Amino acid sequence: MKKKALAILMGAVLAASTVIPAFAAENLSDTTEGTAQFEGLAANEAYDFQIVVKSFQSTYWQAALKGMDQAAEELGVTYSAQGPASESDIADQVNMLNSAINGAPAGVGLAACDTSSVLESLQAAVDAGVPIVAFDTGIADAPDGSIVCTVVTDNTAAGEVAAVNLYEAVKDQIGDGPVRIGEINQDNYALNIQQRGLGFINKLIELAAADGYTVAMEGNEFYVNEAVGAVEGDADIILEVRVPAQTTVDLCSTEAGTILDKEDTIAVFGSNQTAAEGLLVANDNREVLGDTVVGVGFDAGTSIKAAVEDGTFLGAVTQSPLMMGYYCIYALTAAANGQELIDVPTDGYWYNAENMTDESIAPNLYD
Amino acid sequence: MGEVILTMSGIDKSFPGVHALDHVDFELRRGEVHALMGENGAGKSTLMKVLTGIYSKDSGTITFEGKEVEYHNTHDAQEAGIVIVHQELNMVGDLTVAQNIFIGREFRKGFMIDDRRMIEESKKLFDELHINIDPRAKMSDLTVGKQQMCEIAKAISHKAKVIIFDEPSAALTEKEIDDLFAIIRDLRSQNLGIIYISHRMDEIKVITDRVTVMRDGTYVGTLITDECTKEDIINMMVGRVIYEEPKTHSMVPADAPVVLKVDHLNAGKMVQDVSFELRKGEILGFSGLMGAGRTETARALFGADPKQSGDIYINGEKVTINSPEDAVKHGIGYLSEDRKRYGIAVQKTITENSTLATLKEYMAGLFINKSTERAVTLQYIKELDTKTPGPDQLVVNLSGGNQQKVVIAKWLVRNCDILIFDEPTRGIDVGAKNEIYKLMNRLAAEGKSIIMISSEMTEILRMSDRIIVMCEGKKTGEIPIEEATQEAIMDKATRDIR
Amino acid sequence: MEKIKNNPIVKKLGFNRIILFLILLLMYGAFSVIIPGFASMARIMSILNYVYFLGFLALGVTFVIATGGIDFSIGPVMFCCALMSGYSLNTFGVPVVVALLMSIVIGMLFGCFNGYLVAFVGVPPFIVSMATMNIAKGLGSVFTKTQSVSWPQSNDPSGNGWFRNLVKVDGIPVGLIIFGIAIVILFIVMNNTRAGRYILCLGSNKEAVRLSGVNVRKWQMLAYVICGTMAGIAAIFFVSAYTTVQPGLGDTYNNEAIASCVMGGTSMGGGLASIGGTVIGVFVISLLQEGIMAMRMTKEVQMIITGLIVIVFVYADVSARRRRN
Amino acid sequence: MTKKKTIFSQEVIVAIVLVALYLIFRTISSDFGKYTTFLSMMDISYYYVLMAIGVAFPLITGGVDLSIGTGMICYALAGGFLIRNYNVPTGLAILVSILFGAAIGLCNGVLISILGLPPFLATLCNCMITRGLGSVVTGSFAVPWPTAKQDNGWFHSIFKITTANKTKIPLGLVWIILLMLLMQFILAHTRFGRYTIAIGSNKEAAMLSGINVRFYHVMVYVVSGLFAGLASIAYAAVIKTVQPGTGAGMELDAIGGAIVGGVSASGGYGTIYGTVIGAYVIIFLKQGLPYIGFNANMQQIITGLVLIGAVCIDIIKRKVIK
Repeated sequence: MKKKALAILMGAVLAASTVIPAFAAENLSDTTEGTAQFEGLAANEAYDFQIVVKSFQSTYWQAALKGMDQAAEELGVTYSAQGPASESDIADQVNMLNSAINGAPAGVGLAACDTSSVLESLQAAVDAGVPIVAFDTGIADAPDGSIVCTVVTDNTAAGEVAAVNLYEAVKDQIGDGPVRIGEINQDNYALNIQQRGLGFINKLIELAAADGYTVAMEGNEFYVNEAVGAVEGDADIILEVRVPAQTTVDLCSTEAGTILDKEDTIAVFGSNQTAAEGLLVANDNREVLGDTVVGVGFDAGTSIKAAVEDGTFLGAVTQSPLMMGYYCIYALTAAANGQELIDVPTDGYWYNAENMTDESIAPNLYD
Repeated sequence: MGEVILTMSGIDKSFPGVHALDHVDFELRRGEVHALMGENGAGKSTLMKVLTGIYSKDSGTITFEGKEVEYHNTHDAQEAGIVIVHQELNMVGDLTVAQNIFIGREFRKGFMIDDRRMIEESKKLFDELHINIDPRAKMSDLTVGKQQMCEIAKAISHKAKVIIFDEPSAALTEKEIDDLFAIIRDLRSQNLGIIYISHRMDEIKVITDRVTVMRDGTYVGTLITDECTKEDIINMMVGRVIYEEPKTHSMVPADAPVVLKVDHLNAGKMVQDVSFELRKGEILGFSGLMGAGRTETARALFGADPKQSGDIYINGEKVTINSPEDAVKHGIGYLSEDRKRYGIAVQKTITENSTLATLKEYMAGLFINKSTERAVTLQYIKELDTKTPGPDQLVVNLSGGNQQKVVIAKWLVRNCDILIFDEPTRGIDVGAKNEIYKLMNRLAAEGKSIIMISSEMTEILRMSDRIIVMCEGKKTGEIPIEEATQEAIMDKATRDIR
Repeated sequence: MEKIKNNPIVKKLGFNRIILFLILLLMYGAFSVIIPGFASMARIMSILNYVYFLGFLALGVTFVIATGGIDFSIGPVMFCCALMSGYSLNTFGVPVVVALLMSIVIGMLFGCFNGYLVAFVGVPPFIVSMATMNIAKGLGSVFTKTQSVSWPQSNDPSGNGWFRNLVKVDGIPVGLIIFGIAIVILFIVMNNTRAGRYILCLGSNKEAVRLSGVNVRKWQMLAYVICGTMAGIAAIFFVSAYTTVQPGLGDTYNNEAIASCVMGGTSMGGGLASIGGTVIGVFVISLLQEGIMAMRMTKEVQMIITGLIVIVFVYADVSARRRRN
Repeated sequence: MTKKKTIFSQEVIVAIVLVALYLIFRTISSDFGKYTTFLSMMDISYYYVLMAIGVAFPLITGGVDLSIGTGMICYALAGGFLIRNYNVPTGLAILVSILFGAAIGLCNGVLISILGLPPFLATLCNCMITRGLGSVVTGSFAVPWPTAKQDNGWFHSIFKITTANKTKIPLGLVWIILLMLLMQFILAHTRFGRYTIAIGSNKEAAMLSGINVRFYHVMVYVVSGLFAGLASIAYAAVIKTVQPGTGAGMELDAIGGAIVGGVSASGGYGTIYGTVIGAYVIIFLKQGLPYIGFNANMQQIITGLVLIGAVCIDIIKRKVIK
């Protein structure tokens, strides 16, 4: 019963996603071309796919698997998913990928923890003739012919959306003396976090410059050095980026706390589920978000959704894990059928208390 | 003397390699102090451990108050009214005196342990015993003697019907012994049965009513103390075993050179200004009570423990010994009193243990030359008559005496000229003991110099060419064997103890 | 049963180790039957990737456990070595050979640090491990500015990828040769040199060895140095197989290394160690890992099974020794 | 003699260090002194401190419990899973989490005390097993516990309540102090505590005194597991979403806290108040160093050095007293 309801909902989403602009603020990517290639797709046989995800730790992946379930049911294929204990267990994931390829499935869907360590395995996949669909994270230097299709959200764009919305909300406060905008990134080595973080930073600098404001960077060296257009010394906006020692919620919350405690802080962005949850944990005691400080989150999950709902967060950006999972299976099936594929950029959505129940958004907001 | 309270008959117990008890009989009446005598390794302690449930017997029966019993642990035995004052101290060092005395049967108020009452009760106990110990003191801060008194107090505090004293006097001063005897007499008058294990013949005559003698794990006989002489008891104890002839005079030639000279050695509280000389071919006995500082002196000399001051001369030359490494380099070997802790690696083979001090000599380049190593081990197995299936046997599988031989072999392989034997026959059965004595005499005759630390008076008198007596960390006497008597030694050994 | 146990050859090899080896074969057989195509070269290569680095870690820690100590900082130390040397390679442009040596030297230095604290200062090994674990993670992060480090691919245009040939040349597992040589060397060190003898004996009874005039501190420290050095070498094999290391990680490999060591018959109490047993243990864990994944179960199942196997083997060991005493 | 010892006891030194750390952080960073910072620090501290109190008992017996970190996550996952997927009342789920902890503790105890496995190994195995179990139970998925605003989220108020005028009170600290006093009382004034020390100091003597050492040795690990169970509730209340595969390494912070707080690494001595103070030192370092501008990663190095330093002080002190 539930499944049927979901199926109907999914259909609506798919229909909607082809017409509704991807982002509330700006249409950053066009999905129509990518999804069009799957129209009328049917599996030639009951394929069995192997999916290797980054981990099952965050509920993000649960949403992705839900999308896969849906697609698998529609197409009459099967899949099984594996993932290491945490997104940092690179070696385990490489082993899983190798094991998956060695099992000679009809195709492998891969969300790589680390893009360079899987290259050798991808070569092995080419040799074994196993098509790979990269989802969630694109793999830049993949050997020719290994990745048949990439189903990803543009992380830079997603970070930019956060910057646009955040800037809109606080720009009135800028100008009278320096103000501080914070960003919590759970690490500075994962490609998607880097892209997201820098997307946010660079967009914010760009927007500020357009209004004649200057931005100075503080905090984590990597992001400070990679930022484009920041100034040294006095500036209208101080953009402070903090990265915890380990990717855990409690350490993220400490870093978030140090930013929230500063008097001149006007806004903070948590760039993934862990960072945003850490931000919320820090805010539990300070209760400044939604009051004197604008908070922006990323992804979904029970506590982030609740925060957006009650106005603690101005809003958040969600990638569409459900879509990603869904199209991943479609792409795998099409590849197994022998179809040539083009990449499928999936949408990222800006959501807030108003639009989070919209049918284009709601299915992507996993618990 | 009242009726019989406890009978043990036909008790048999074997350990791997040792037949510890061979159908032993024993009987105890109410209101008597019954001495249990025998050489070390005769099986007294084992018998008592069987009685109190620490060991389970292989066969035989124990009848207590008319009922056949078998205890599976000390707790059962205590509940029934049989308590033991152990030879080894069984104290929890991190707890206080009162906590130790009442451990396992704390007074309680609800869930809470009533420490105050325990302290009061301990005080009462100590008052009865006329000893001055603060029940709140931490056990590990007390001297060995005081700890022993606590152990006794603990045993008495059980509402016991039978109390076993396992060599209680070894670490006590004369005064403390007198107090102890007063307590024992008091207990006797309360119609308790008391088993008293001791080596001290004088004490036996003073305090006990009957004497049971054991030898080599067998029951020899029971005598009424008043009706027998010391000699009767000794004869029963020694029996047919032929010991090395006791020394009546020094075997060391008058012109034998001094190989080791220790000058004003100081190391902690237990070694205060100790000086002595050791001559070539001499067996120098170190006598004294438990905790007199003999082992500490040996360890400081050997570099095992740090020393504050003092000079050591070997063959007339001053040497620096700051670690066992230095000592071994200078040809000193040390057989520890506690073999299992300091002497051997029990999970390793005889070969590995034998060459531990000399491994460098058995190297072919980077590698151990296992065949020469094995050859030398075999040689010493033969020479010392070590009973083992082969050199690859794990030491843990050997009996105490043979383990001791492995340690000796280690130093003989090293060709040490000065050997320190610290309680060389502790925990070794009688036959093996005699072999060790023979071996020591042979080594001395070959020109090795031996320092022998022993708590057994007979051993000291039998083996030494000269005797040094220590008391409370100081050297209190030096007696040539010709003049040595038990009394003379005892006098000096207790000289500083008030 | 008793007869088999007392057979001299069985005794020499160790009954438990033979059982473990049989389990290994049985597991391989079972996986091959259950999973179609499991018995393929590609699978073996994949298993070997794990065997190499885990093997070096486990062999190293065998020496420490033989002394009666423990070192569970090896995983993070391995990562720290790979991070610092890899970062130097990528950022400062040091030659690959230097980077490889650097990795080994850093591991060795960690070993010296641990060994010194344990042997000379007298800090319990458990605490030293805990501290070093934090230090290794922190140092790796600080040095690389919390960047993950990707070592060059084999076809890297700079030509820096040649070190991968240490592991695999054209699908031939040459790493096995190096691993084999290391096993032989460490076996000899453990059983035929003074270092091994003293390490084993001091694990059995440190005081007795000290009172035999042996400088036990030196040899005890050496065990930790060997362990650290092996972690440095493990780092090379890790990056050869898995390319990328991230800062702040590595803990999981401690447990697996110690587990393989212990199921191979090395006693936690010290004094007994088996290089051969450790190697079998490493293969068991690596095979289990591959098999579990091939059965499309997650890593967690492997952890549970590994935990249970270790409990069973240690219990067998403990109860056998108890019966003997 | 005894007085001298108390003055220089590790507990006192560590308490001074704790205050000094607080003052230093406060002086350097004005934000650190804020009440909200304090609240956050307390939030994070609860589960570490609870684990530390529990693990102090195995440490005092000369053992260790490495299974508490992954265990805590496993229990939190199990409880949250019941609430989320089976609509189990929160109270019952909490009870399940705590009892799950006690059960794993019992398992550790049996392996160590009855079967004679070395504590390090037995608990290491259970560390791996609980880590795996947590993932297997939940199918490897993260489990969110109810939020404070949800009906079944009342358990958050165990640790923190908001008064009418919106002030937040770290109620958890009260529980921690009460539990600390309770466990200190149990350690010092009940048979269980007494025998815990006795086992750590001289197990043989304890056995010969007729104590059922096996039973008490098992119970020591049950207590440790029980506290890991309690910690799991604190974790769920603060972090809210529990991720499988995490938790490894947390036990080391808890154990480190106990050791820094004066629990002897070889057993026989330790206090619960020392443990709690020590755990707070570790937490202060973890939480405070980012405030004074330290690179987050330096914090790990410093924690490591502090740990060695604490033990070295103890070693040197013992040498001096001798």
